[in-house]
Amino acid sequence: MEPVLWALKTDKVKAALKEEKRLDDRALDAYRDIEVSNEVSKNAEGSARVRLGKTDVIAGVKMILGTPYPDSPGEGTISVGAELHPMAFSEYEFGPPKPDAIEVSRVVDRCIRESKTLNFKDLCIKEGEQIWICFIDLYPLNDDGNLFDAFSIAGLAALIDTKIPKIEDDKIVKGEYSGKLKLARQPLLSTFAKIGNTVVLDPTMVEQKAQDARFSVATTDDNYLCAFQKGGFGGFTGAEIDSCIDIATKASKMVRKKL
Amino acid sequence: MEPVLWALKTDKVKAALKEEKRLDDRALDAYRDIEVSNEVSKNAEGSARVRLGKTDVIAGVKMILGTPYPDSPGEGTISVGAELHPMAFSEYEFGPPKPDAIEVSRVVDRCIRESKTLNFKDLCIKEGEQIWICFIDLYPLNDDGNLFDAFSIAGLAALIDTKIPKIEDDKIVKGEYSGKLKLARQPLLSTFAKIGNTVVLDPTMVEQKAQDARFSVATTDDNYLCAFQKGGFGGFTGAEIDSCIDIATKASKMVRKKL
Amino acid sequence: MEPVLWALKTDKVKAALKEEKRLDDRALDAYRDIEVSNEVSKNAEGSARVRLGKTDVIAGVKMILGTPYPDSPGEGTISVGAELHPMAFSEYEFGPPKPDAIEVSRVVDRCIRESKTLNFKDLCIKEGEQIWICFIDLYPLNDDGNLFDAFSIAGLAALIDTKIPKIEDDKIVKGEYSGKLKLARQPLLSTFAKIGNTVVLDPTMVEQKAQDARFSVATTDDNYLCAFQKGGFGGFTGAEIDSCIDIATKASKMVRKKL
Amino acid sequence: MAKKDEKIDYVKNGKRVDGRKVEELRPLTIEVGVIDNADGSAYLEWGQNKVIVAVYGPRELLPKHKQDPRKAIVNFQYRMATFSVPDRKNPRPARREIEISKVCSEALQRAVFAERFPNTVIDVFVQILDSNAGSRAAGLSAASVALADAGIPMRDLVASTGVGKAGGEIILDLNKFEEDAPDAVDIPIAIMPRTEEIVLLQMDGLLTTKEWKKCLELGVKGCKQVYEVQRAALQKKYDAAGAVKGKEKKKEEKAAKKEKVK
Amino acid sequence: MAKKDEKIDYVKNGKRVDGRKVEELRPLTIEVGVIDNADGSAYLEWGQNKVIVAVYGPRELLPKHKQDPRKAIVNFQYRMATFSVPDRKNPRPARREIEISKVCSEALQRAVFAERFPNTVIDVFVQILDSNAGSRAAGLSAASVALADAGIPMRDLVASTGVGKAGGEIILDLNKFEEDAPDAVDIPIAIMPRTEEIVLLQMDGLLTTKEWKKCLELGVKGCKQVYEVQRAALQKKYDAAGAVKGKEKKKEEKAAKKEKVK
Amino acid sequence: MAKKDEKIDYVKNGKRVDGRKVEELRPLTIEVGVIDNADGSAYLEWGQNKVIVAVYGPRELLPKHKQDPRKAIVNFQYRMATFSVPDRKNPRPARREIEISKVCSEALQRAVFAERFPNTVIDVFVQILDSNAGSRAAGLSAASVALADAGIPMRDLVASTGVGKAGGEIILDLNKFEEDAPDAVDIPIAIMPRTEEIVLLQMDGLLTTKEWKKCLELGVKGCKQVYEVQRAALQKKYDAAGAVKGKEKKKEEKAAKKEKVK
Repeated sequence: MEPVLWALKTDKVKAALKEEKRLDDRALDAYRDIEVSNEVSKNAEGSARVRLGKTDVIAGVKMILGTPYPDSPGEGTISVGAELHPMAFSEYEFGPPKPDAIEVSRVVDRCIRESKTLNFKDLCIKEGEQIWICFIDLYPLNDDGNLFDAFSIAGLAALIDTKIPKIEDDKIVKGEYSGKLKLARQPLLSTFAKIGNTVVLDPTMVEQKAQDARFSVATTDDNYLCAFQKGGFGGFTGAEIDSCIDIATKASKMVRKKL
Repeated sequence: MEPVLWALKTDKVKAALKEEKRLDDRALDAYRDIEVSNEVSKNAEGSARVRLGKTDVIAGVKMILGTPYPDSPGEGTISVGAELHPMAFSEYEFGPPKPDAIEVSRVVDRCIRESKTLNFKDLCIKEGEQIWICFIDLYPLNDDGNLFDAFSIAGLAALIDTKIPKIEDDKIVKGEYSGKLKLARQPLLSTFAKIGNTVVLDPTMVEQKAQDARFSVATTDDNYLCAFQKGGFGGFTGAEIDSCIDIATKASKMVRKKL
Repeated sequence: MEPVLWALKTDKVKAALKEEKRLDDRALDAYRDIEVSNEVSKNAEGSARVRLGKTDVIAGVKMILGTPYPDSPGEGTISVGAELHPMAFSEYEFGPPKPDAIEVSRVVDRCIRESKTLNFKDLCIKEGEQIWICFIDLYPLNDDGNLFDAFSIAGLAALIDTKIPKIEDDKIVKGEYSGKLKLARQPLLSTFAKIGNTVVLDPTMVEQKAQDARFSVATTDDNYLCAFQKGGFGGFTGAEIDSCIDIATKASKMVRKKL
Repeated sequence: MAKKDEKIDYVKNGKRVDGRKVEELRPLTIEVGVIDNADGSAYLEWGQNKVIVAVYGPRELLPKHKQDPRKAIVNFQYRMATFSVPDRKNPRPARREIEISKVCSEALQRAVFAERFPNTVIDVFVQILDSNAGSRAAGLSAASVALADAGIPMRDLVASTGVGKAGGEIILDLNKFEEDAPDAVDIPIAIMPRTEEIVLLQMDGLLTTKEWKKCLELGVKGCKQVYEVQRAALQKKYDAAGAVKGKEKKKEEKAAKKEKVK
Repeated sequence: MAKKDEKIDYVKNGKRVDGRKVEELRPLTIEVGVIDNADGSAYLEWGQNKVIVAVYGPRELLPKHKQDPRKAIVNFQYRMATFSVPDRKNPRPARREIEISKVCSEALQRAVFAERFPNTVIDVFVQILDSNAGSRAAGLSAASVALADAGIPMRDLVASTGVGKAGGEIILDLNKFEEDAPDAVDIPIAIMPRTEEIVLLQMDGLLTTKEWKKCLELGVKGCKQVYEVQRAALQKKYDAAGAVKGKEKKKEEKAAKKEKVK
Repeated sequence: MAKKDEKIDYVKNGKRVDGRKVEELRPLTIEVGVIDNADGSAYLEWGQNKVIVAVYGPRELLPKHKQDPRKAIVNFQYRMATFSVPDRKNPRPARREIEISKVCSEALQRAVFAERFPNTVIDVFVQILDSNAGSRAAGLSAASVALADAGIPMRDLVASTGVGKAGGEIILDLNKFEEDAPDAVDIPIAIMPRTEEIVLLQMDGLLTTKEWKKCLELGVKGCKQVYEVQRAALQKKYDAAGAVKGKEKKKEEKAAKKEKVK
């Protein structure tokens, strides 16, 4: 879409928000409809497809054998990657990961890693020698805004779906599994767009284009905050941050029911 | 050369072909003159230089020690690489391999690999631990068309020339050899250009520029077909493919006499 | 700075040199003021900051465990890298190392390596298994000309400052050291710019812009020559080279006093 | 793997190891119009293979020096998701993916009336979500449906399948198990079904000329089965050709308008 | 490392392991105008962290298609010297460095009157020479001083610090030892002190909402301490606001002139 | 390798290990005009070294912002075939190849009347097919012959050789065995023989000033021997200077014409 057309559309978003209205008639603190399904790929140890309104993403988990880092010989690890595939939006391009893709994958990574959702000691097979590396890869199929939350939901759903391959003689036995991956908690991101002086949950693409700043907060099912990420050119007041935290805590409970 | 000049030249090619004539007076199913020599490089385990008309290429083989893939512990392997060096033609550039270079190297690779010319078990030195990787690298010196066949001939000639380094204490003894590389058969590509409704063997550069589609067929000295590759924007009829196979079978027999 | 402004400035340089004068009133064979300090980084095993007039650079040494090359199982090694960081000069850019950065780092590398300043056998911890790799990384903070010599001085100063980490159970003990790195001699580069028919030591940026050719000579404190590098588009006579060698031998003695 | 040494009957009593007949495709379904942002799109399942395709364009090709003033360039980009294969695939495009993208671009170029959209690119993004032998035929077959969905005027759809040999038997649409036979030969083929013109053909393995003739015949048959599924999928979305034609017309008008502006 | 299993008192008798109070920053000094070629620059030491920053611009952004006709783009580039960390860092920019560069660029963009310099870029090169927790706050705090030194007109300085939790205690400006606590939570925060507007905020670890409120309060206090050091450093170099204003004016005149030329 | 510990006589009774005298080059042959598509080309064998060089240009340098309105840029690109060394070389250009390309480009730039062809590039592609010490001197010597073959007007040919020390002896044109001496010093040098101006000079190893003076003298002698071979090769192809001049003239006319068009 041309910049000029985006400008017309974002003007509409801003005009509506002055009356606390969104173009799709959602409440300011409401998510779009969410659908979660698994079975995206049999070759994956776990996978999920998430539709968040018209935003559509997939996540897949591969459990790969590796050797531990010297400074944590008894721990496996995770790796989160996101590719902003040009299939999903006309402004994306192939090539080495750009800052946008790096940011979202690192935020989803921290949301899972630092919430201690996975016990990295469980991912150690043989201390100092063999561990699991849990690769979580994220792709958009259609981006209509808020990839942060869509990726976060899909990543968690894929982890919930993940089976651990069976091992014999230090090698993976293809197609056989020794059980499910254990998750200690369920962290989820909730992302807000600040447009003028209004803050809305789960922005669409046009709301994203209209936004001055972005704020994401990750909450867990046991009521912890586990990640923040502020982005965009504008700033937030402390009160706005607190309000985002409140809304995120409630909204993520609704999302978790879909998993 | 300017696009305009190419257009003038390709028009000539097409006009001549309407009368079943080629600009260099060859028969439609004839190769240009072929010269094969070895001794391109003493540092190579095997090497060859092939002149196909004005097309001039070199191939070199390096036998390198490696470790086997986990799923084929008793097998060595090959690797074919081609670089479209700007020395050979004004349209080539340095940089990461482009699709053209990748395609031709992969076709030559399959032609050798899938014809089982090399017994990969022969390339295993110690099961699960040490193997030979046979690197075949291809460079054009002057490209006047049909690098596919020139590379294929040079690659095979270099393999025929290849000596296996002597090993002591798991290391290569520089300059000493334990024998020649064994080849089970001799696969060779024959490449055709379809220009309008005429199909010609061994296209020159200007014929390549005039072509609508390309078809390569690899045949062996024991009368197998071992690889096909269709390229270019146009299509072939089944009858045309069959005719190419017939011509390739005969023509490659002539080429093999030069080796 | 615009090319036009550089042209004006380089004209001044050339005009002054016709009367054997430099814009900063230095003698043709004199260095600018040199200041050397250490303690740039506690995380480095050795570091140094060197100011050569307004040129300002840092060097840091990291001692890293590695495995030896098969053909020198009893020897450690060094690796010199230089990044022409855009912080230092408006014409530099981030990205893969360009020929300029590669040249200067390789010349500093050879100056240290080939002068046998470090005994690579001292850097072997366990023959065939574990060695020290001594990484010397060079960054400009402000480039006002003659990075070659500034980097050379900083690299040597950082090596003089370098402590060898303590090893237990084949691993580095963070923050503890087993002694200082031993240096057999002190090699230093001296770089000359030929502008018209005049040759000057330690060119400033504007002198570099005015230069026809560049010549660097490395001398040691025990009176060896250990590296040459001619650069730039022009040429030198044998007599000019000899004169450079004489000046370098004297000038580097002065520089060594600062270390 | 151990199986390689035993004698396997790849066809026994007319049935293959997975129960299929010699001339039978694995189950194949295509859904049209699945990506909202794209100009055309399709989702395809073929055995275990799962493929999604988005088409964007014709749109101006940038940088300009890559433009062809005589035609649109079809840019088919085949990529595998990291988790679509048994071992995780490195996210960077492999040489295999680059070669497949090239030959499939060329195959589709033949089918599209590219000369109507000079200086443009038609991007065809093909993402393999899951795979089990035959993903390039799956991607190419889905892509031509997505092109039609985008209203790109075409000479014909491109229908593709695998065909080949396993255990001495000439069979259609090999699955991974069959492709791993010691004597396996795999032949991806694509045709424009109306004229049977071959627009993609690759082969590797050891094959006699006689075997090839059987493969060709069987491959063409297979492509025609794929064609039926493609047409049914398009039919299902659009009330016959009407809607397609409408979209096609729109594109051409758009192109015409652009030319006037210049 | 072994210490992780013992019980450590991260705050004992009001003192932290390095002797600091809960609300105390590590020693912080800033020097202005240290890089001759740059339009503005600053050198900062903060505990073991050593950072140098150079600002170039506003200057024309190339290639042109990246220009924004409505504003200057602030391009903050955070890089660590290979020897600034315990294990040697690969010289290529890591994903961490790219993310930090992005969020800090956005934080500074808010502070700068970017709309006065359309089509330009303001490059802010941040080199970490030595590090020990908190290098991004150090880089960002130094960068806004360097921007002021370059005479770039700004709404306010951006002041940044770390704040967080270790051993259950909410503390300001965590050092590496505290950051390695088993329950550590690290929160880089940056504000424009006059309005307390938050322009950078990241967090990871497990925190209750109540803990967060304490962190926010403490973080804002910390930023204001940083602000004092920033202002003192600028004051020291320039005879109060006079010199800065002069430079600012010059930039604007330069910009105005450029516009006329067009 | 074991030999390093024994005492080797690198010169014994006036003869070196390979039978050469101290001032003797390895066998050197040059053939002109070997690449049909190129504007100029040469093939050189020098001991075990085998080098092929193609020259394209002067041709317009793209992208335009790299053009120099005052002169042609000589772009010497030195690359080694993967199989030209004992261990296979990675196909990506190594740092060594990039440095050699830079210093040789600069050496040739001096020899060419580059100012006659503004905004253009003269590409000199140098491919090492086999190597055994001295490949850069081989490449550079072949390149200036190829430039002459392309009709590029030159001040003089550039003649290059190695010279240096092994086992305490100053010798010309070291081979690999000599280069591996424990005290080896290798000095690639290139001159324009008519004026003896030094256009390429590198050195590493430990050398006294006195030894250097001997090396310089010997190196210049060696370059002049190379020069004779270069001239003979050109002579052989062209009926003396006539043909060269003709081509030169053509180039200049072409350049003049281009200028008029502008």
